Amino acid sequence: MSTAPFSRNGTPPETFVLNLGPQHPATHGVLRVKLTMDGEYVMRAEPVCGYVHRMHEKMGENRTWAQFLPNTSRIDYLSAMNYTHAFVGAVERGAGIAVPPRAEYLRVITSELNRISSHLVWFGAFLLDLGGFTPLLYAFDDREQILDLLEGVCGARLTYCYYRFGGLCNDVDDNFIEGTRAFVRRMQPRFKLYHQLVTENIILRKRLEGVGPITAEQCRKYGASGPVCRGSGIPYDLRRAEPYSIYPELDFDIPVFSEGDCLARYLVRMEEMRQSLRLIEQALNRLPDGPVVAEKVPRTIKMAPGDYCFAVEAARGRFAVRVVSDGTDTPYRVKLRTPSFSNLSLFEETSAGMMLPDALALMGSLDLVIPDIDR
Amino acid sequence: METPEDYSRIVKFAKLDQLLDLGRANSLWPLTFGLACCAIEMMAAGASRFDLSRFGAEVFRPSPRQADVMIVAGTINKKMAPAVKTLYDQMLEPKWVIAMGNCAISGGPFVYPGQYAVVEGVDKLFPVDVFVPGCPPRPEALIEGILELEEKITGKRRWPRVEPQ
Amino acid sequence: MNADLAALAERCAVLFPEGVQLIDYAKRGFHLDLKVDPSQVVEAARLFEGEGFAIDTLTGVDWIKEEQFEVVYDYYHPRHAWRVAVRTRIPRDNPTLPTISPVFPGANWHEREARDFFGIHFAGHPNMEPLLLPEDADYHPLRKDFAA
Amino acid sequence: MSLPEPFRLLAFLVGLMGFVALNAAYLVWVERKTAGRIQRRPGPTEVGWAGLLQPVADGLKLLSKQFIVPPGADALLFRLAPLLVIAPGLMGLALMPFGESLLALDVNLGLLMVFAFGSINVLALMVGGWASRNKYAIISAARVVSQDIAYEIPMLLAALTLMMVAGTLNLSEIVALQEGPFWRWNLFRLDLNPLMPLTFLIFYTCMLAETNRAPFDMAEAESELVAGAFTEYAGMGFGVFFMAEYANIVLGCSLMTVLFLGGWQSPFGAYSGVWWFLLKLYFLVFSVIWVRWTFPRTQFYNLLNLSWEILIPFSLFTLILTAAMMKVM
Repeated sequence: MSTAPFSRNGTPPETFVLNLGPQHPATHGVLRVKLTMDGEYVMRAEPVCGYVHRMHEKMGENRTWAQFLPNTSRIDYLSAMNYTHAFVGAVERGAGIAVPPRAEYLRVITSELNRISSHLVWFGAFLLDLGGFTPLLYAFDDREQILDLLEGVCGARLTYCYYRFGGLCNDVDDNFIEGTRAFVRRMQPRFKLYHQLVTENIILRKRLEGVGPITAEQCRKYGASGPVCRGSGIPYDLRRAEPYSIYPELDFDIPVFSEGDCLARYLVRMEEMRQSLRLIEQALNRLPDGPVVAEKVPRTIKMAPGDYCFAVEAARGRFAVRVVSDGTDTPYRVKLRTPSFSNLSLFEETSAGMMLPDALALMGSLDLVIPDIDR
Repeated sequence: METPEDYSRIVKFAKLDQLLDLGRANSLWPLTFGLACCAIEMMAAGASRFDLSRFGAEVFRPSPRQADVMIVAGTINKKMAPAVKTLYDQMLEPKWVIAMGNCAISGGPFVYPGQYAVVEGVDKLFPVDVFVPGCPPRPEALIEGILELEEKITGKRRWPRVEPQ
Repeated sequence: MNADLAALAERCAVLFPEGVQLIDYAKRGFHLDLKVDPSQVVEAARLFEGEGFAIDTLTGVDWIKEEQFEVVYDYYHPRHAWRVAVRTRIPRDNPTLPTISPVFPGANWHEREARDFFGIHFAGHPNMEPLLLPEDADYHPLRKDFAA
Repeated sequence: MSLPEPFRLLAFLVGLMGFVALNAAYLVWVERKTAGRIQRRPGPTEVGWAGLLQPVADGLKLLSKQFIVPPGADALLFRLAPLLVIAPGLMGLALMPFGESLLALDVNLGLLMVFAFGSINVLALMVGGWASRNKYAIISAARVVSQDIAYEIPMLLAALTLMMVAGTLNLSEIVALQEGPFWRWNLFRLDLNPLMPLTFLIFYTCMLAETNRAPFDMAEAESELVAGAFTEYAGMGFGVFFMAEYANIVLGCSLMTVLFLGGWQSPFGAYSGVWWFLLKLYFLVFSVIWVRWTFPRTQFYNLLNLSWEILIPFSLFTLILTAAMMKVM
């Protein structure tokens, strides 16, 4: 593990500022990190964000409830289903709309499919940062199958706008169900392949073990959630901690590792993908028949004044929508609590004293999506 | 840094220019410059299913000096605009720009009266050669955009154009 | 579970006589609602930090009719999965609040974001520059009276 | 075909220049095709039959690209670096015995000269990185220096064991000594050095590190240092660095073929000739490409520890072991 920067016999180390600029292969987006470096060691990393701030919260205030739906899938385009689920859940909780059971099951199936596709993109991008080019292509192969399934259902590959208040926009047909079952069968051996190829690779283990330790205390102090806090020993998963939709009825376990280094976060996400497959299988077996949308959903949503929260376990962590309504048909304030914002905020403290490659491995293990930070 | 004005207007070698254009068209090295959702579709275009490497375009060069085409994939923010302009200036002649996705073409879904952060269209910053509409456009659309750019460079279309019925 | 929650509510009621409410999670999405005076914000943060809560987010709401900003601090407890919302109201003309970043370093960025969008100044904050808006931005977009 | 002395050498050098240029172009094609096959995608297919014209297209584009010296860069050194990079590869290959008579310079100290030229590569990359006045290039220049020094020593020690086994530094004599069927090759001469395959592996690892390839590509670490030492190079400047990388790979692999796999000797004693040399050479080059697309990048201090704590002691041990075995024999 890299030691803290050594100052040569008392003289302060001469540092220079390296700009991990808005355009850099390792940031996977437009995040700028001002690194004050002493040679190869990072003395202080100061992330500067806002380069892809897209005014989602401002748009929430001058759009009606239904018009804001497309925005929700463009905040974090890798787990768009979970994000739409949070906004739709908050409005349903506020307006008191019940959701038929078939819609709830289909929401869980599509959300878990989306979580797997998001983890696959993370898997490819993370190994790209560590220098391995090939796993990205294998991960994208599997991901293309998920995208085909979801595209068959709602027509979009990335920014699905599939959920509506009170249910879904259309029902699934049979080849979605067969396709998902076939996908689940095909995906099981793929994890063995990934583990043989990547996890047991000695070069990778040396790159990840003990690198970028994040303590449980830091996670609590910075509000980090998702695989980042589960990699540091906090078993906090919203599907268990604050159950929503039909997650209490399905049995799956939450992978928690207590080492808190990059390897722990890597293993948490790999294990989570396997759990998601189990979830999809159970939800498919118990898929009830019946309507997909609640009967009487008012054209314009009217909500009692006050604020309502709904939180969802997205691929990157806890995504919560706080909706403040003043009774009119447009929300008074839409607050989007995104996981990458808090996960990145602890990067400054944890990356002090690390070498540049380690710091980039740590940033890769935080699985950041930059528009998710800037909103 | 002012790029020198183009000498080729004065001296013309017909056959050589065509040969050079053919060489340039078939080895367009894109700049890794993903801003938002379209970047994921650009990576999918580079992946195995919609393979960009068939056209010799899969070498994604991170440094603007070695890239030929800048694929602007995502939303250009007012805070990001000077950085994008500097990147464009750092790229070397002959260079091209593909504006991928509605955000790069016209600001896309983030244009409404009173918006304060998005530059409405990358062609406000520098000239754009090919527009690839879609939010995000499918990887095939990006490949069609690259074929369009190749036709613009060489004047000949590689595959027959598919006319929508 | 409710017993410990009720005990926590009592402890808060002792310190903050103004308004402690137990909320039905299914209806509103959080368990405990606490109205606090702007000066007691750091005290509330220290109380919840001692209990083992984690900072979740900081929401600003611009009530332009009542000429007030409402700032809501969200805390959640990783073990017991409780969720607490601490609310304060500050006048709109010179909105200042004491910073809680010494207690929760995570709030540092949330406060900078609130300053960006609403112009709320957090006294004692380490570096109060804009986080999401350009460095020289002097406008506050999420105020109701913001014209582009 | 015995031309008078200066013309024979000139013909050889021109031939070598063509060999290196052709190699660089079509090794890029092989690399992109193998990478495609490993990653389940076809690789360049549209340009010419199965992409065979792709290197020509790349070359034309790089040639016709604008070449600028970035402002504030050290103009003289900036232009000198590409020359410094390509020259050692060429001169090293000039000493390589491709075939019985296909040898440009038959020099008694051939092995020593190849290593002398090999070490210029470090200087060239450092000059290139320093001259382009770009923070990423300077970091990568510093990395290149420490990495290549760390891996020069075990390589030399391994070559020393070979020199003791062969008894001469003249490359064509080394090849001549490995006459006869393949168990006569140095690689299988366990009687002289029971750990010969280990020396082969050490030499292979050091060759990978010397040419900044595969798990040791710290200099041109794409995802960390943007484009490493040649971030600021464009057009043909970058093209020459690219060509030099492949020239160094061919030089390293041909050196290993000569030292370990018996140069142009055929495995079953008869019909030995230059084609055997090229066959072994391209098998090793293919393995270098194959390694690149399977392994992630090693950690920098693990890379240095691997050399200082593992490779150097092992190569010293094999050196002493060979000396002892030769004493006893």
